[in-house]
Amino acid sequence: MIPYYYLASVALIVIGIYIVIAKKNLIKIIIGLDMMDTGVNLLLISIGYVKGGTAPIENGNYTLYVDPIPQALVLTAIVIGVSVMALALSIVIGLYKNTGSLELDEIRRERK
Amino acid sequence: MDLFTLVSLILIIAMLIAAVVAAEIKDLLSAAIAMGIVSLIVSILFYILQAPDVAITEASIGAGLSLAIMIFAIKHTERWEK
Amino acid sequence: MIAVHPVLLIAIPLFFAFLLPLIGLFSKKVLKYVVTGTIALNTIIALLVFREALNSPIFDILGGFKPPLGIVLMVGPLGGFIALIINMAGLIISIYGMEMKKEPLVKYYMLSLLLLMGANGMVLTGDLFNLFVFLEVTSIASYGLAAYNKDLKGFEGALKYVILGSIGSTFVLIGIALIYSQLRTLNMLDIATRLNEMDPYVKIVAFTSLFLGFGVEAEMFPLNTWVPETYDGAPHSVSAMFASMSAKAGIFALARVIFTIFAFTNYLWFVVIMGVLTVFFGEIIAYAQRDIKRMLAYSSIGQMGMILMGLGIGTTMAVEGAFFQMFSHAMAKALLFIAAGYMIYATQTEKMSEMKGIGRNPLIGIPLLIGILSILGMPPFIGFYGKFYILMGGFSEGYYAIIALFLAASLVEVAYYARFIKIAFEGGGKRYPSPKATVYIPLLLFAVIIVIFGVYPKPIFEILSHVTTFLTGGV
Amino acid sequence: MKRILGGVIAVLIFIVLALAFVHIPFGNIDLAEYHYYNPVDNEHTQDSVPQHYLDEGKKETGSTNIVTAVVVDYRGFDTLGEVTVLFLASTGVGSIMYIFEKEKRRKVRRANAVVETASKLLFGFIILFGAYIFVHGHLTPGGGFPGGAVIASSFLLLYLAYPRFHAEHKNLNIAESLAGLTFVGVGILGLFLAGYFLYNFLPFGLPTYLFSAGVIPVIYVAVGVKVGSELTGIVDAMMGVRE
Repeated sequence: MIPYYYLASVALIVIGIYIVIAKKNLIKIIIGLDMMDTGVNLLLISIGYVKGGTAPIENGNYTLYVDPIPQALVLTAIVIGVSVMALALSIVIGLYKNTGSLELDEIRRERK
Repeated sequence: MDLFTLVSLILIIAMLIAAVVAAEIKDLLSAAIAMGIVSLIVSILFYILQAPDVAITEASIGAGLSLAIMIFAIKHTERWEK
Repeated sequence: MIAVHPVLLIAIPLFFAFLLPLIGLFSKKVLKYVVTGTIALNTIIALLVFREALNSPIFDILGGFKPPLGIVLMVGPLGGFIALIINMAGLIISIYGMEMKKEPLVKYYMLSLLLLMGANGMVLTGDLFNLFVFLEVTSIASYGLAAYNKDLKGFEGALKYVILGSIGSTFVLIGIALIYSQLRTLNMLDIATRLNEMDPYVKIVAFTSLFLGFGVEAEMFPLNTWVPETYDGAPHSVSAMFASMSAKAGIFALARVIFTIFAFTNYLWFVVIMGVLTVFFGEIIAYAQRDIKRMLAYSSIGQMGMILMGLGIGTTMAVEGAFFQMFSHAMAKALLFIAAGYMIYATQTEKMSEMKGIGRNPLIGIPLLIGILSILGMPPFIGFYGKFYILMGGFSEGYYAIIALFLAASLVEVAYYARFIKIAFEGGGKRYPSPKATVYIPLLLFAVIIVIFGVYPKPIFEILSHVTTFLTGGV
Repeated sequence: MKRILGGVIAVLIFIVLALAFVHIPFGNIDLAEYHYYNPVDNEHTQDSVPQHYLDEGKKETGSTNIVTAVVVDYRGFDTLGEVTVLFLASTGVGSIMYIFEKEKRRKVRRANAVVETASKLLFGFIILFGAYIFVHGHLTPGGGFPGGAVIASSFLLLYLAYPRFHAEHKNLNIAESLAGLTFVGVGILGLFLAGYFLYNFLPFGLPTYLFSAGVIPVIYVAVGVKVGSELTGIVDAMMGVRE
């Protein structure tokens, strides 16, 4: 059986991909990108989980810890995700100011 | 079924429902807020998975600030998807 | 002890990029000289690093922890060579970039320095996650630069790039997660040695994810729809940077994934097929283009496909050809984009049909001709060796059908460039303003490099003799 | 049409990834059983990377929080790249929003007196809280990134409470430049003093004390200031769009 955490994070990634491919609204597409990022982050953290382990902060009482590396990677990935999102949103605002629309097909028509 | 599994399953189901809402709803503001809820639930899941550092970061950056930025962007553009 | 630390190639641009806003507060005029000076310094360091890497691979340990505990930069002869190409192209393009007038200038210079830094990092790093971070640095700098013109075309191209780039980086991260979950390490050489501990199915999925992810930056077939619009909408100097810096870093990262990490030999046909599709797609659509920058962008896709094919064929000869092609494409495409920038400025249009007689001015015409002939693979220029070696490698492996497609695509390439040459050197055009020094100096420099190494390619072949170790999983 | 295509691709990717994750255990892992190979000395060890961090991290970096030790010390170079990514994002947003800023300011309704006073009072406390988070990054959960985000949120509060509020771009730029220079400077100093970029050259001190873990607190303060000013810059650029 596949653990449900993996299934949940893969489902988040896949919903994100679906949004990006199927939707035509730019803000929706960016929501989809953000969802993909969140899904991958959850995936990484679930990979690092150790049953019965505690957070990797050494206070002396525990001996079993979860894997610290995925947590470090996810810290990086979260910040990268928010950076990409901010930049993408500002590009969307720029497009809107130029065309007055958020729909991909209307923007394409505008250019011709 | 122990407490860990129960709580995780409930949260995961809530998260997936919020994700589907974010995908399908026509009101972009609601979609953005649903995305914020997904991030918030994910940050609780991080906490359950013993990653407090990441949970704090996801809650403040992923759920808080990125939602704020998204709302500004919606305010400067349009609220409804066609 | 190492005499020159490769990490300086990353630290110096970063330091000056952080310093630029402070300098910008005092004087905006010195900014361009600071940037060009920084890249010149970087090129010198790249040269020193490259000379050292020729003797033996350099491992630059960061933070004082032995890999795989800490991050390590590993520079082999080929990595040093590509880093040198990137810095050299960056230096010459930065001379052209001095012409940039559009505000906010400080941000333009910061973004272009950081694009250089990201490309350097992608080439030098020896850690898989670090490669992802530098991929993001490069691509986010590219998104900002692609939208720099702030018109409809620029925004549209940049948005397309953002969407595909984010999907690509998600796939890279999935691949890293899969590898990490089975090996609990992120160092490339560590992964390579312990690859057989992985489940075969997981291995293939991880490889595919990484391949698709880096394929976005390397302009591979189904993921390259961003290329024409982004190149078209970006400022001219930025298009030159994309073609010669970030695309080269992307394809080198791809080569690292294929050879250093996975050392696959039985899945390489997949790479060849993707490569040949890319070539075909690029060249055929390029023929139909009427705008010069779009044509160059599609032609760039075609060239990247050729490099990918060379990597996929996987014999020593073909991979040598692929690396040669990286060099020649970086030089010639940057030249052509800069020339295109001047031509668009002089004729006030992007339509090729209205550029009659633009090449009659020798300062533009001669470099333009050299660049085009090199792209087409004519003998005395560097483009010849790359194409020839890829072809020979394909023959020795028996990929006859693919070679036929490759030749057909090359013929199409000849056709559309010949059409352009005919227009450009036709008589009876208007009089055009003559180019400024910031335009013709970079053009001449690129042209000189193309001719010198075309006539005397021996040093390059000496460098490329290290391909054999690269193919067997060395640095 | 696009919906069907999207659905098909999504289901395909789901199946491929789900089949891959059948092979990966969840939770039942022994971190000590993955033995790494050291490519520089060319030796196969009996050590495992995550287990090494957990066992030796406190000794080798002086940080009680192992995640911080990994983020700032073992993989500090990634963090430098990450800070650069955020810097790039704020630069890019500023460069794109540049043309929209000069248009005239939008008229906003004033918030009421309660909100104004309360946010003025809270502002200092939120900044203090953010500073607490990043100063104690090596002892407790948290660190430069959440701390910086908290500081940015205090500015966000001011933006929402006072329609005329405007963070000075110059000061933000100076803050983020200086913080970035500190980070790179610490790295280069390590290169000169010990031969390794980003080497932890300060004394570690006693673990669990505030002044411990060498350069980790220095770097985390720089990261906190930088993240705070950059996120504020992004918020400012996004708010600054006038209609």
